[in-house]
Amino acid sequence: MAEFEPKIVAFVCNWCTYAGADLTGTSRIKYASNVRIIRFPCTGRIDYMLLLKAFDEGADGIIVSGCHPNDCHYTSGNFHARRRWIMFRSLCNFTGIDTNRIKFSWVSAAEGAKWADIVNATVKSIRELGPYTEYKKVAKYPEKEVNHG
Amino acid sequence: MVDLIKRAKELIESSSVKVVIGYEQGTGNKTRALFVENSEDADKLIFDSRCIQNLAAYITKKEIKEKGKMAVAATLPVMRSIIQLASEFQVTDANILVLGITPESKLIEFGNLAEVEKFVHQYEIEIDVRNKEMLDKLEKMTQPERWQFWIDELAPCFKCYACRAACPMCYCSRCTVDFNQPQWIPVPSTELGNLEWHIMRAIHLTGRCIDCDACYNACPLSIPINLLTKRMLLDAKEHFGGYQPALKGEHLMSTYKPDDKENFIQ
Amino acid sequence: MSKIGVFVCHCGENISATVDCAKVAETAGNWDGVTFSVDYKYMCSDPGQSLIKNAITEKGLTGVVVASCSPRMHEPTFRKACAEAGLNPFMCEMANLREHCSWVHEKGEATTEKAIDLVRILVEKVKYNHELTSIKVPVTKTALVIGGGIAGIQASLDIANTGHKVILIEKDPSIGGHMSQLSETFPTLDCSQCILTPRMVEVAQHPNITLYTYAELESLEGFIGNFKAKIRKKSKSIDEKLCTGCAQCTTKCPVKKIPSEFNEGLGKRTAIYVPFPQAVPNKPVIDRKNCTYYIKGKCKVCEIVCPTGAIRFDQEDQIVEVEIGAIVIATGFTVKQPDFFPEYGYGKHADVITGLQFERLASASGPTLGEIRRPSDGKVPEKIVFLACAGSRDPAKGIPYCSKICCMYIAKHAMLYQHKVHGGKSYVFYMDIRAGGKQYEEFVRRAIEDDGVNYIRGRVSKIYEKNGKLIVSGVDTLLNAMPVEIEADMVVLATAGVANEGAEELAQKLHISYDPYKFFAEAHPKLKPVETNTAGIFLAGACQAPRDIPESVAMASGAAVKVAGLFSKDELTREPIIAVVNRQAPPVYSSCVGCFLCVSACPYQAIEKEEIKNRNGEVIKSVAKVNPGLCQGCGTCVAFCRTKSIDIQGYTHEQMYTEVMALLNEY
Amino acid sequence: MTLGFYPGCSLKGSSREYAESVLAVAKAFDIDLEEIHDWNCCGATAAHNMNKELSLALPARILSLAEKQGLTEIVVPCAACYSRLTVTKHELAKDPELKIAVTDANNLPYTGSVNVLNIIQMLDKYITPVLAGKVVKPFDHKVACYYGCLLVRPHEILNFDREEDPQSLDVLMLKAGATPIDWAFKTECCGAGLSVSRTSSVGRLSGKIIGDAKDRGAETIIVACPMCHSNLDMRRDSINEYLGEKVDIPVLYITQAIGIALGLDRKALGLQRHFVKVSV
Repeated sequence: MAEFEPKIVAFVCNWCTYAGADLTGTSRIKYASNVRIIRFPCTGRIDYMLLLKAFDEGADGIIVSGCHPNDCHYTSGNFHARRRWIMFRSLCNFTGIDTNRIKFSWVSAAEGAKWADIVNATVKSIRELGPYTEYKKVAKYPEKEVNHG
Repeated sequence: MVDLIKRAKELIESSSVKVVIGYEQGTGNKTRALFVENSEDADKLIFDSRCIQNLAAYITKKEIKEKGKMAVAATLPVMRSIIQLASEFQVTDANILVLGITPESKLIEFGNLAEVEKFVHQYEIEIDVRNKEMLDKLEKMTQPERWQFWIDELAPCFKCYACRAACPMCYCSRCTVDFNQPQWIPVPSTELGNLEWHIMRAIHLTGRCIDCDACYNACPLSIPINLLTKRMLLDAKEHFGGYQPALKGEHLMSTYKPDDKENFIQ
Repeated sequence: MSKIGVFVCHCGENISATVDCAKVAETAGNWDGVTFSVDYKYMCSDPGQSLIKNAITEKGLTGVVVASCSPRMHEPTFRKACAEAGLNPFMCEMANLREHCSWVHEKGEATTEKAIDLVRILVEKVKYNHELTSIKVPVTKTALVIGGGIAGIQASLDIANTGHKVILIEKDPSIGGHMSQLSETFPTLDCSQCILTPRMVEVAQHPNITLYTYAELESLEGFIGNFKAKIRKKSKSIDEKLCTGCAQCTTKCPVKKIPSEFNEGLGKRTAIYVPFPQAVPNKPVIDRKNCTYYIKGKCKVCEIVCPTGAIRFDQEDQIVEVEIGAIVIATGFTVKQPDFFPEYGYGKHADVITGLQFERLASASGPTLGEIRRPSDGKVPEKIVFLACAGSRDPAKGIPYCSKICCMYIAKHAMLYQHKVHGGKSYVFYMDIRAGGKQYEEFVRRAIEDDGVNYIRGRVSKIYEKNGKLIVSGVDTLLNAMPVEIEADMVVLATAGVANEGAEELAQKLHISYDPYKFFAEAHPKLKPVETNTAGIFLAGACQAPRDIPESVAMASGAAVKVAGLFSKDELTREPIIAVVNRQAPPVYSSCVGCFLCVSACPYQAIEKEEIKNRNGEVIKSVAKVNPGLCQGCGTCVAFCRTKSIDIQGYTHEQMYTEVMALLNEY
Repeated sequence: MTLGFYPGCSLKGSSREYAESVLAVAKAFDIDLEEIHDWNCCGATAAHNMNKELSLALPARILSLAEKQGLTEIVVPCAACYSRLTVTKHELAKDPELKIAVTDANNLPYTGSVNVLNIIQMLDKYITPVLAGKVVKPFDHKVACYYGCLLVRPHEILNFDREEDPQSLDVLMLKAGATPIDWAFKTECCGAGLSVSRTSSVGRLSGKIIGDAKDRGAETIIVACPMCHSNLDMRRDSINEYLGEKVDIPVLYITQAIGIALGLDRKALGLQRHFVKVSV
């Protein structure tokens, strides 16, 4: 059987992590191709509902990443985001959503190598966890069978 | 509650307020909200330990607000709700008079919301023992067990939104569930839709919920959805030192501290 | 129905080496709403852009997705091309196939699959794009310069000379800053005041410069081109218009023993004082903390002696509101004091002084009139020791960085000492000699070779006093780490240059970032050294990091050019990536319920209250409103709003939701 | 009241007079010092250069024993022992894995609940507040308080006094009626590590300390560390050789000086055990 290839969605801010991932590219650092980046202006814009939607639609893992504290292009968007993440993650944990599948990180525009490391580490850990069948089971309407494979 | 009836009559007769919101005997052994608009109705006012409905849920209702200034027979949770609503610009001294009922069932009339705030701040919001035990029990479960617990608990929910209607903080004219461009939350009461609805509600109440249990009391299926907000209450305390509704308070989730601590961001 | 064009770029072989570009274009061509798709070798080249323009006009495209490099690279290029072909530029999106795909993955099906996914996300997004118009904002052509040291002076003069107005504020009673305290300057040994004071006078007399001394920034709001600043003019307790600077008051003031800030505590001043004789403006202020009248309620000697009746004991602070278009921050730095160093006696030895104090001793205008005399008893030191890196490059002291200016000024100090005290002996303890700069290394060699300064490579562990001497106990690492003890008469510490007290507070007022040491952060360490991350705010001099005079001046001129560039336009265009609170038909007006929690979430104070009124002028509803001039488009409010009443153009709910859906659903 | 007591090896051997004076002073204030049963070496000097885990396991065992004995606060008069015990508490508190390893090695539970006091802290906490009333014979001498290296360092762990120019002994002696002098060698190395192997180096290092104290008119040197004491007292011949003169300033433990001020029996304070005759 072929190795399980997890679907990973990355929600990143435009100014730090998106630029950091650009740097990974210009530095030609290779990383796993399972991740798809969605660009936001700021981590402050990332709606927690979108994270849930990603799981709904079949993501096996999620990366959320932005500027390091004090480095936010908008001064404090990431501080607001951090506070929300703390509460959201705790609520996920409480409702039994697997928080091991959501990786939060700070990746600056200068941390191309760190971006590759984050992606690789996430892909590795999600691969070990396997497909998020638990969520998928309830996500699709009953008539649709989840097919993985 | 002779005092309450007497005061309600005076207020209505003197036209100081247009409506007094309190409790009356309902069907069976239940009490229900009473809206006193003339002095005869005031005789129906009662107050006892069964009066747990959060009357603050009515004060943001258009139909009530239109009547003019209101007085509310407010227990501690109701007073907390009023302060929180005031901090969110939903109620002001101009449109409310608080007839406070202390935890000792004494009537105190407050001159203004600042006095209510002062009174409310004497008491900390505390989660009762039974729910605390439940929270501990859930905490000790494994993640898949907790998942199953909630999937099972929420399975019977048919999205009647009684929880939303009973909650004083759910005064939004358009709730996220009513938003359909995009359709954030699936309309049918599927397992997923139920879960998302309750997660969303808990997040929206984080930093605002004053733990009155109105949602749980209103739920026709007695789903323990109040555990979600209770958990958020405890987490707010653990991570950010907790919160109290305050007229000029800093709202927990729309503010931050540069040194907020977490241990999961890499 | 959307008509979308997909343009897949090979980028030479940068993309096509690992991604099957033809397959990407072909697959995209089959999607709903895609009416045209093509791959091409260089999409950013002229023929490539023509390809896009032609497709727009010929196929009547309503949206364009260019799948090529990072939007951070070529988004402006392709948006411009679309605009030239008559398509609203904001209907163009870019899929990042190069930096995020071809360069980071091996050749293979998975890589092409990912490329297809990346294109699809943007194709679905662009279906929900709206035509947007860039925002035009006017520019107020007045600059605010904060700090009147050499950097602030240079920046003010440079901007003023381009014909624009400048408001210069300085917290002390006189401009001049640290440079006015210096004796001579390296590497030429020309007199600091001789080169500085003409500039100070020029500032005071320049028709385009308004100078507020004894003034600080109270608050700032607004954005590039349109700032509003409140300036607190601290009360000087005199009427500046009447004061002639005759100095009767400063001569007669009975409180004469206040340590002079200008002389770094080595000299004294009066309670009503002018910091130094060449001060600009040359008018006194009353130091209320030390004035007998303010402490005890009587005295008023100054009022009695003042020939013009200029003393105003009841004068209050004044708040001046100004409108400005750009800001140059030139607030400088400060140095650590000896009491920061336990190993050097917590500041208890009077003859252990800072480099800045030595400047005052060596200065002809200083307390000793330029003779090197030690503070404790006024004796000329026969042996003097200079310690480089006092605090600097010492992580244990929390200052791991190099203060940069000390190597040079220590060489200068030692040289000045040797010139002034014939037969005197001077020693320098150093870690490295960092003399990178024009004529700098030569200058240090001169100190060592011509003037006989003894350089000892090693650190000092302790300074203590014994029999009237300061025992400097250190090590010589070039002599096999032999302990060295020098019985000195005076020790000069090159204490670390650090950020000003209050730098953090100022940064928060200005919404700019700062580094861990509270120095203000430049926007890019190499390519944007004078810009901050806040548009329209620039940096000059040592507020950004320790800087010497030539560097501070160069930075100031650089910042001035940035300001002049900004002022060369009558209006600025900004991307319309801003938040908007929805408005609906009555009776709803808006789904906003007016809880205003978004107000505190907004980093820019861009959210205001709007009252919706009926025909009779009665307020029906209070709702949030985003000020498009202030909003910078972070979207923090959008994710926060419970009723989803705020949305952000370019990253709307629908767009972001669609992107997630497009990514994960099978097509 | 009762406090735990960890004497360590020095107080049982070369510096018996330190132990005697500590116990005598404690007794004068009705403080019962309860020795930790079955205590072991703290591992000073050698262990931390050889094996980190062992160097922490040794002091951890002492602390575990104290816990077992129900002690909440222990007095550790020897500066080296104090340093090792405090460092161990710090290291184990910040590294839970290490704590498990060490607990396993000792096969004794360790919670880190025992408060460790050096002699100055103990005096400060329990004796200073009531000292004035009990002084019968003020210690009216010029004293040089010598802290040595271990008592105040590393500051970030011990968080006690200031690491350069410390003050706590001076303040205590001032209260006992003495005049502490301001001098330069309070924390200078006495050469303890070379005490046996290179006595000539000790002569030079300790010589500088004694020399400065003498030059500034000290009549007594006050210490709170057995190593400091043995170097400054026992090695006086080498010191005098280095100084080229005979210096006979006595070196007293802080508890001896306080004992004298309290009018305790000189023999109970062990004053007769010194090499340099205690003439004060």
